[in-house]
Amino acid sequence: MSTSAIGLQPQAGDLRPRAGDVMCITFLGVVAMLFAGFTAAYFIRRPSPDWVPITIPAWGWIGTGALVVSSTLLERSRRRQDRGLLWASILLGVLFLGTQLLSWRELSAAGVYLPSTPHGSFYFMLSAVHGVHLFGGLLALIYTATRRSEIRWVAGYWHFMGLTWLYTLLLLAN
Amino acid sequence: MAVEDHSAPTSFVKKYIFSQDHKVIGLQYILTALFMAIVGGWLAVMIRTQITWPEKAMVTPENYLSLVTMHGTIMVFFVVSLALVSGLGNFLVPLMLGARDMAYPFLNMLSYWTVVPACFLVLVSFVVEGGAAAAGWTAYPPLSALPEAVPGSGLGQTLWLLAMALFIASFTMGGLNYIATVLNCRAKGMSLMRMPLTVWTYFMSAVLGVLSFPPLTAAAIMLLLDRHGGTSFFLPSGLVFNNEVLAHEGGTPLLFQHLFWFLGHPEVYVLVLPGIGITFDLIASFARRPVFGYKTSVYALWVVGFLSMIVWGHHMYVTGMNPYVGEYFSIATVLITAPFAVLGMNLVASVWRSRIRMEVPMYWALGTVAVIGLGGFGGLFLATSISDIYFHDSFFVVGHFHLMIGVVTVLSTFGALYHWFPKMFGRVMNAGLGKLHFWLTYVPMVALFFLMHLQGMSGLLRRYYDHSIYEFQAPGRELALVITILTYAAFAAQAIFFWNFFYSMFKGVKVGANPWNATTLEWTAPSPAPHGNWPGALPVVDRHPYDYDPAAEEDSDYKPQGVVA
Amino acid sequence: MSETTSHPRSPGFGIVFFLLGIVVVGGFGVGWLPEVKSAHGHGIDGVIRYLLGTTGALFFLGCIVLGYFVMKYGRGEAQSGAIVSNRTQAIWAIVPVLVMCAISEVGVLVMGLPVFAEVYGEAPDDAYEVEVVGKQFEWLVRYPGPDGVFGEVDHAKVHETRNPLGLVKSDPAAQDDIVVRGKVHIPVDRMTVVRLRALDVIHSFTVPLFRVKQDTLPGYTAYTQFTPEEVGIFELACAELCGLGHYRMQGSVIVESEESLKNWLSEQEPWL
Amino acid sequence: MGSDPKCEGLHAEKLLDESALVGAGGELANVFVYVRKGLEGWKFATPTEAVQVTQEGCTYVPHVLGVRVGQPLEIGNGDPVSHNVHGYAKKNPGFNQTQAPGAAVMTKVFNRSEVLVPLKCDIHGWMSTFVGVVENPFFAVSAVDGSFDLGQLPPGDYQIAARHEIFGLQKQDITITAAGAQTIEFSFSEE
Repeated sequence: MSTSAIGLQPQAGDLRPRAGDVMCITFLGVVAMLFAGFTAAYFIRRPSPDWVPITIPAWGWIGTGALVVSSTLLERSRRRQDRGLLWASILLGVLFLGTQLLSWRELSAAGVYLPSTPHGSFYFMLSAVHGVHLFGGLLALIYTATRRSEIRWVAGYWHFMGLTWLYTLLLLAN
Repeated sequence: MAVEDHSAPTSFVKKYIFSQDHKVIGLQYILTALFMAIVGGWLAVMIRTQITWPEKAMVTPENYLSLVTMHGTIMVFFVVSLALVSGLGNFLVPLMLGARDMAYPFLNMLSYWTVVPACFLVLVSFVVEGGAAAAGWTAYPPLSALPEAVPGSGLGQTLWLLAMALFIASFTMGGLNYIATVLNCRAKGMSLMRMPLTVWTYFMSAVLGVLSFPPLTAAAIMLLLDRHGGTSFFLPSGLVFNNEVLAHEGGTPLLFQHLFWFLGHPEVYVLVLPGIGITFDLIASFARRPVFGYKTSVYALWVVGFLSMIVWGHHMYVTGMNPYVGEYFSIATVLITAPFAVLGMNLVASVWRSRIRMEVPMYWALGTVAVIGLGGFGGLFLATSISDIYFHDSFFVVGHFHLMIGVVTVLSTFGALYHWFPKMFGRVMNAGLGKLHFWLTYVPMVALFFLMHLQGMSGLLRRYYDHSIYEFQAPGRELALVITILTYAAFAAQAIFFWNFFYSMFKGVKVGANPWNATTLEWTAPSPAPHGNWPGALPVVDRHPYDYDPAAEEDSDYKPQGVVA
Repeated sequence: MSETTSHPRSPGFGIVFFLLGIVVVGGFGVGWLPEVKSAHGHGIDGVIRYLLGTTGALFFLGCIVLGYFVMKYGRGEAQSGAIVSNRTQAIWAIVPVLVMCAISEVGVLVMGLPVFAEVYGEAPDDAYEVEVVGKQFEWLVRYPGPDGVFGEVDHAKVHETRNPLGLVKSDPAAQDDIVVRGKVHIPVDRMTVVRLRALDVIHSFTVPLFRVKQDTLPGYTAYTQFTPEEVGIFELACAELCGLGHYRMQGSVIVESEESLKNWLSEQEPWL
Repeated sequence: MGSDPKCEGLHAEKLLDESALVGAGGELANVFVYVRKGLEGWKFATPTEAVQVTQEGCTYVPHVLGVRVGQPLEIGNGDPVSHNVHGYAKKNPGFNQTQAPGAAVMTKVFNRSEVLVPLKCDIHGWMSTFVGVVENPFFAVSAVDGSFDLGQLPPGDYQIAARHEIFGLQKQDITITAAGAQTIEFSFSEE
């Protein structure tokens, strides 16, 4: 069975994206589906009679600002291979988690706890779920910073986390 | 070429326990699944015994509900998914693609070791105070949310939710790995349309699983908060227990059902599609002819995949969902029979003008084709919303889903194990015992689940601890004894497989790299395949996967898909 | 081509598929459906029999073809002409798509829609009203009483034995409401609209002989309607898993003539 | 009682609803009376013998009973029908187990005082009994004629509480002197 020379050049439809890109995009799809599930739940749950809207805590918006700055710093550090900026964006990420806890305290100070109103429960839950995923991203960032490994995908994930948080706030705000 | 090459393991622990080799991880999954299959099977035996002789009251009603719930959960998530999707998938996909290993071996190992604690939690939940979860494998609130409603909804349900969270994490890691491996690590010259159908179905199943599980994670988080955080996502106002109204208000149980079944339906396709893919490959190898309609089958798989994401509502026709929405789901669901019919026809047509070698795997493959037909057509009765009014929550449903995600998956898993056993261990399983095991499993299983359709027709309702109270259920109960005896027979017959599987592992007849003269890439690797699958260079693909010719001379009627340079 | 014995052959395996086809068609043919006692039930049975006929025929055909193939090509003779062009494979693929789409959509739309209108359509205004409330492990049935209006209900007032539905005393409409455990009295040959609620978990109001099944959700009022065609007592059961007494929620639907229903109602004294 | 023919068969005549047994002169039975405050300093030996409650004729006998913290409560099933004992305890862990006819006696121990833990049967909705779990031995259940006796209370200031499953809780402060027996009166009204 000699190796016939026919057909050795790549076939049509032989697309071969980098494994890392596939993993990153698919995982972003997974996280998107998770927040899609929560969005569906939010819209189905809203029209019920006991809906008492809450105002989004100020710390929530401040946190969003911190994330946006962190993303831009990360993007610049990726382009300029500048590791100082990378650590700055990681610091802002940690600050963001701090603002989340402050927004929770702000809410509970206003008497809104997890079970008290559905809108409040959604805010607590979504910020908690987003916080967990963001914390995962933070670990990945620290891993890439210390190991100097490929940052493309972690940056993509980090920007996606920023967008998700913005999306969540806009969803909860109206 | 795996993205992260890992050197050959040295220590025993690295080689067998915390191994990153897809073949070892595949075997670990299969062995875990076989153990959980014994547990799940034993639960089935107890359920059947209780239903057939209710007056003996072998178990109490709340334990019976735990049996039913855990039988469903274990079989769907911890047996079929582990054995067929994760176990065989991990073993076959890199070998069939001509890759050294999965794209991310460490992530692959992590996914196995995430599912082990989940299995542990499931087993522990039996002995926990209040017993295992008892709100059905679908865990509908408010039954699953309130410990007052059923004892199993106390600690048992919490453990169930944690086990599910771990399983979803593991399945997502595995799914991502499959997608990355299929898209990136194929052999040179193997385009997407030259992949064996088994790999196509694992790819489809990974995509479906990865995209449909997150809404269930959302529902599980909200259910956990409803149970312990005092929120009311799913719990409406006015729930009365012990003359007191609970302090929940505003939630709707339908929300959970929507989120659950958004996963539920794609999940059953995640389980059944690899079974169909394996059946295609087995038939091609043993009928010595190319698969009929490879392209149409791949397109049919895409259509099934897409449709399966938009039809979840057919589980909720009578649950208070708006009937007009139900009618949309009915129209969409019955469309799935079209691509399935294409797959069924291609399976049958792949035997046309062939030259069948009735080896043991071929018994299982042909048996599976018939069951795909029977199970598939049974679905039409439940897809049409009008006939579902009568059949919902009856034994017709039990018979249908058992045939599809029970029998089709189990038959194709056994067929695959008999077929690829030589590649795993370099030995072949005893053919005589294999055929005996086939007859003693196939006949009882298909018969008993078909009889369940008739029980459902006559009005027997499901998840009943004792049917004898009702007069309209009497005709259905007459079949209960026959079904239970067949269940015992099928359960006992598995001993033959276990003996054959573990005996042949060490004492089976030694065989070479390609005992069945098959064409797909894994048969170009030595058996048992070493670390990195091919000692030398990777094979190069220069043709489609099923280059058989039934007109040619008996022993040279095939051209391997790829050749090791 | 010489019969090489090196590979196991068993054309006889095809008989399995003939047997399977016969057993399945025979099994369904015996007719396990219980008789129908409601108007829309005939429509539902019609759809079921239509599906049985079509899918049964297709399955039988599939079994015969597969069985024939295995017997014919199981003897191991060389075959030529097995490999066909992609075009023929594509054309062959269109056949099952058209056949299945036709069968299934006809089943859902042509056969199904008239029944859909009966089951979910607008009820005539002379329809008889009764309310059935599912609770853990029994059915509570409420009749509106002479004023024809269901009284107000407050779940905070529910007490197992003294006020199972939580009727509000101050509401005049509730004064004449009649509450009975497990017995649904309805008139024959007149459409009954059943208001369905639940107190604790999801139950499902099902009367198999009427082909009726509707889940009762807590916090939501569902409706189901049907027209009984025969006088008699029919068993009512719960179809949705609702806890350890799920199998015992037995009730009965008593269909009687108009005047005997009136007498029965007049004998009952209101709950409050 | 109609929903389970086996239960109905056990009784010749119609059963009285024991939740509100009121005598001719308005005497209220089944009221659980206990010393709520005033015995904090005292330590009492926990009795080891068990308090019995049985399910006979598809009803719990007795309808209201008292048990000490740490004292075993034995629940038996004397019926030809299986019941399931559903303890709706809040401070103590709840439980819900089926007891088949002739099954072994179920023993439960409550570790925290909780007055009126309802025990119900999910299969027979009308069956219920109420267990008062207290720390001290000075408790009683009012008889059919409305009378009760709290036993030898040492002199001192106490708060006596009376709890009924429907008419709620009433508390009264009282000072016991060494002079001798004193009576205390509770009156309940349907709100």
